[in-house]
Amino acid sequence: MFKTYILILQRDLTLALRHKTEVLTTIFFFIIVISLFPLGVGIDKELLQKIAPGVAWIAALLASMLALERLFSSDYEDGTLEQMLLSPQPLFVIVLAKVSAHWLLTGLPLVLISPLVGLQYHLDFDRVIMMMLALLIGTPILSLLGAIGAALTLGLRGGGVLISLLLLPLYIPVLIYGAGVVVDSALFNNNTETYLSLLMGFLILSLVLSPWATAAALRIASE
Amino acid sequence: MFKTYILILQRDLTLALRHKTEVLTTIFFFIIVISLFPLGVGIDKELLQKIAPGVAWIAALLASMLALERLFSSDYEDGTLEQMLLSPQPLFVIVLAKVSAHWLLTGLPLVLISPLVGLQYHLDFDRVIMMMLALLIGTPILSLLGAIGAALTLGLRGGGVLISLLLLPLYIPVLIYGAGVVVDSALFNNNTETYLSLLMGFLILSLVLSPWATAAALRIASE
Amino acid sequence: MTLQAHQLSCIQGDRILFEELDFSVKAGELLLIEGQNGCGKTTLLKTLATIRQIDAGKILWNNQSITKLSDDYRDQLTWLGHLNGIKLDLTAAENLKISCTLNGLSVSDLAVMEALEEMGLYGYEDLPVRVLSQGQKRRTALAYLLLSQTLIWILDEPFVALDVKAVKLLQKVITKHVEQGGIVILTTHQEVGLDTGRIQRLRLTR
Amino acid sequence: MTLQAHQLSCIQGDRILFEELDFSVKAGELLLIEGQNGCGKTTLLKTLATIRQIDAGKILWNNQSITKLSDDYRDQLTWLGHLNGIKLDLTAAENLKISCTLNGLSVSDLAVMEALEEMGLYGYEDLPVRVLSQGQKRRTALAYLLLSQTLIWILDEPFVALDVKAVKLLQKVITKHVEQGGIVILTTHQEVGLDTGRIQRLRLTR
Amino acid sequence: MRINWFKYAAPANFYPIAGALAPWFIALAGVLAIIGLYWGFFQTPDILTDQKQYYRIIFVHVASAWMGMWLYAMLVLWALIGIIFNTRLSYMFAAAIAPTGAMFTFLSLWTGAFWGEPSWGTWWDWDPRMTSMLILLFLYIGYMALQSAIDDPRRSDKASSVLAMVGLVMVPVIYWSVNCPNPAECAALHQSSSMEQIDPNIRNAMFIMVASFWIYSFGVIMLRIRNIILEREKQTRWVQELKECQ
Ligand code: HEM
Ligand SMILES: Nc1ncnc2c1ncn2[C@@H]1O[C@H](COP(=O)(O)OP(=O)(O)OP(=O)(O)O)[C@@H](O)[C@H]1O
Ligand SMILES: Nc1ncnc2c1ncn2[C@@H]1O[C@H](COP(=O)(O)OP(=O)(O)OP(=O)(O)O)[C@@H](O)[C@H]1O
Ligand SMILES: [Mg+2]
Ligand SMILES: [Mg+2]
Repeated sequence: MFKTYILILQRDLTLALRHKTEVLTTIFFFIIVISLFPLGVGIDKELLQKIAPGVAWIAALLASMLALERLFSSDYEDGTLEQMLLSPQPLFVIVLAKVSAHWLLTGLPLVLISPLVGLQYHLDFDRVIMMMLALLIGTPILSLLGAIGAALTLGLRGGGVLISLLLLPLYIPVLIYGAGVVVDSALFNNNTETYLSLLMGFLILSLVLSPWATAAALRIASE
Repeated sequence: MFKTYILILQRDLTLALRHKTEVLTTIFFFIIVISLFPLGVGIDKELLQKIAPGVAWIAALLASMLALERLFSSDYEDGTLEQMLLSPQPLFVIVLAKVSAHWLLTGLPLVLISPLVGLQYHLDFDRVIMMMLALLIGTPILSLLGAIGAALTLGLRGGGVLISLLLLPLYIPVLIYGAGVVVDSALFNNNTETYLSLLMGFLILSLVLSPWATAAALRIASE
Repeated sequence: MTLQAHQLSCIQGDRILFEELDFSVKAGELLLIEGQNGCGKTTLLKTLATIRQIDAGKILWNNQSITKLSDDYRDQLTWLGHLNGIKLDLTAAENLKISCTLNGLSVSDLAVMEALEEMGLYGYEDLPVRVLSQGQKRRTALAYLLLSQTLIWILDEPFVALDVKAVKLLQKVITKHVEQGGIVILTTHQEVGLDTGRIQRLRLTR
Repeated sequence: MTLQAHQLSCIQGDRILFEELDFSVKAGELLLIEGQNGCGKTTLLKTLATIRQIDAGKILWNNQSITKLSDDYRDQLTWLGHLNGIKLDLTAAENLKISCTLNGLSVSDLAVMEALEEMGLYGYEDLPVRVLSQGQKRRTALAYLLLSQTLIWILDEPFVALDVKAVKLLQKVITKHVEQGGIVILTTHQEVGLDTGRIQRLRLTR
Repeated sequence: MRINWFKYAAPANFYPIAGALAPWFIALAGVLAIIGLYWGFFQTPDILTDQKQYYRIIFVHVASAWMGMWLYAMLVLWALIGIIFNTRLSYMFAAAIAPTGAMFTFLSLWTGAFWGEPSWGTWWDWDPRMTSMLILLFLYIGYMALQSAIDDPRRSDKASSVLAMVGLVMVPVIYWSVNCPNPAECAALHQSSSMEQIDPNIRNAMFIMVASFWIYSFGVIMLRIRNIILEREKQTRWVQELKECQ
């Protein structure tokens, strides 16, 4: 079981690294969305500080979602998904491996690049740290929930936009608390711990439930 | 030539309407992205008014871009693109027809739905009208420029993300002037006409150049 | 060791492809499914491979329903459809290795290389499958059959895109599997001389 | 009316597929390209159809380079590759209609229906092609040949996925085109008896 | 007398029953709506003078908001039953509820906006209650979009039910996060429904409206299920023998 996990993880990472652009483009998408805002909204320093956490989270959310579309669909199109479904390995392990790969390729880079937001939006050091922490806990949730959406829309025309329709409402709690951490840390309310433990709770919830739901959705999609 | 234009336009519209969801999802994507911002950024009325034009444009930009990915790729995958390239019809007409269909299916609905932004972000009537006007001129530019990006990234893995990387910088002028119109109309600077005629200029420029560039990119991609 | 279909029907959309089909294949037998384009061969194979749901009737493996057996039945299966089930961006060797591990086989790199060589892919193992020719892609997918240790092979038009030499080779592989007590269920439109005595032919008619 | 190749070479990656190939096909001739999997048949056809660039050498149509002729040459072509070139979400009839108009043919709905019926798709014209079987999809793509009015047909393994009846039909269509003075260039791995006298065989060897 | 309920779970048996009941339901709903609206508009006191007469939107507004939420619960329930017992009719129920639920949710937002305009001076605000209602609308739309994007009814039933299941887990989380963007403050500041303090006269009118909406929903859902049944079972013999199909 663990061997399968490693195998699939390795496979997906190899595939992604064979096309390095794919990893880089997620990062650049994030950077570009973040850089566009001041152009559309104006460069008032206070305004930027206020909207920074929200913008960062929405950019992260969209970036993570964009890469989701290919999570299963490339396997579906070339028939490897059929093979996985027929393999004697438990499906949720395969799902978990694919989700892990997705997070390593999109979530983690976003966490690492996020200090840039701090620079562009005049955030201080503490808030940047908080934002990184929140993203570190929050982005895996995005990947986990996202996998359900990707599996449900598998093979449907216009899947890309449909995914976002299904997922964005589900992402709301992560968005609210993820952005809340950063705002709160600026107000010195010291509720940051509450926020972070809430996010942690979501993470555990989705870690437990999402692979099963995704596996079920995959079986349904391939029938 | 005109017959080909109508044929392809009709074909793409038929294809889209066979899956009505696809059209609707673009609209809902726009609405959801717009509705997410206040959740992440805060619900202060003045703040919302300030960021409204920027948010609307960025949402429009992303919505239009998401649908772009399938503009040529579905034709590429099933081999119909090869057939179009070999057909005796001029390629730029085919491109123009496909772009028109894309705009009718994504751009136009966004224009029509945009008053909702006004409601949600407390904009007054004049600014809503300005926003609609700006979107009406601006969204075709997004489709036209987008086609170049879609053609260039054809058949590349991770095309979706790559497109955004190529396109977002090109979209910047549209974003700046598009959002500028609305902001300006609020300040009673009366530069709105300048902004609108600038957008108009872009539109004509891209209408003239983009089909050719796209056609060239398609030839390259298919070789 | 018998795979049986009892009163099996398949419906696609509002078209009944076949109704009340009965057959049984025992270990050491080959079932060749024949019929015109669109008569439901692929649909039947997918149903047998549990990729598609059963519309009506039953499929039994050793007298137990395959829907109940579920994973226990799937473990015995090797499926090869119209799609090759390989990743275009990986090399032939990587693809084969992954198929094996997914199916719980531990194979050495040497065994993988040998299988590919036998399939005539010597010198092509380290190219991404994307650049290979149509026939070479098919060969990559088929190479797994050389290593597979399952009992039931379900193959949908396996000879498509293969050249004469490869067709012969595949015939040999299939014959050997049947003679060693395996079960092979396949469709094809080409006349292939499978020189094993135990061929059952099933003709689907509309 | 001659299509000629002069010292044509094709290189894929760092592999030379063939070098200094010479052949010429006249109106009313059929060129059958043979060779093992991966010897470069598809690559050669794509080069002839201008889908791929020429690596070295020349291709001449009536003694003029096809790269120069460009659209004038393309107007004479009908290409059918591994991909069927049809939209899965449209019906067979819609697909055929679009192919015709794209190629500048005005056809009546009746002609479209007749072509589909001849291809054995009667009763399937109004289903989205997605749900059709592999062979029926191929037939949809091939139906265009019945209406096409171009001189040069370039067909990459046209017989794949077809059943015996459809193969016979296609043979007839091809033979007729050749006998009416057309040019057909095709590849196939199946033994197909094309009973026209003017077959040229070109064997690509590695 | 014992009724064999499972007999009515077969579409062929349910179809005529639904057809017989639906008109009665809709007629009854109409009558109740007229009574409720008459009572609400003309028999209630003009107590909330600062809000002038606008408050009477409440009879539609609150009733439809409740319906939106209740119907989502019903939808999830039927999806759950469908997944557990694999009965086709339950999936059809879920599918038939969605448009009505979405309609009521939209109606509550719409009437709310019309209420907000004169009394708050704004069509829309980001009040948690409104926001969560908007998100509920998105959930309905997501459910319907997924359902209509899948052509094969078997797949679309199951896939959308999985989505409803996910919704079952996520809706409380979303609802809570929207209502308590700041978890620490939320614990102290508990918002409660104001229904208890309301004038009994107003409350009764509202209850009649709620009853009318419920009955209307039943009627419309039955009609919609009939359509779904016809659509899906059109190749079966019993449908082809139906009077209305000949
Ligand atoms: C855009 C405008 C509005 C929207 C979207 C909206 C939305 C809602 C929703 C979703 C509910 C149901 C919540 C629940 O029962 O817990 C509700 C209930 C209610 N709304 Fe509104 N509303 C709007 C404007 C107003 C206005 C202007 C008033 C009156 C001043 C109002 C008064 C009420 C009352 C009294 C209830 C019953 C709530 C209760 O049970 O406590 N609403 N509204
Ligand atoms: N929704 C639908 N409505 C009507 N007919 C359908 C529908 N879906 C599939 N079909 C029909 O079901 C059949 C599926 O056949 P299948 O793919 O199993 O054929 P096959 O025997 O494998 O043919 P081939 O030899 O061409 O591969 C086709 O005839 C197709 O037209
Ligand atoms: N980048 C590359 N590096 C090395 N070899 C390559 C590269 N790209 C393609 N090839 C080789 O070029 C050949 C392409 O062959 P092509 O597709 O024309 O074969 P074919 O004759 O049509 O074969 P088939 O009968 O299998 O369809 C293959 O042998 C492939 O391995
Ligand atoms: Mg088949
Ligand atoms: Mg080939």
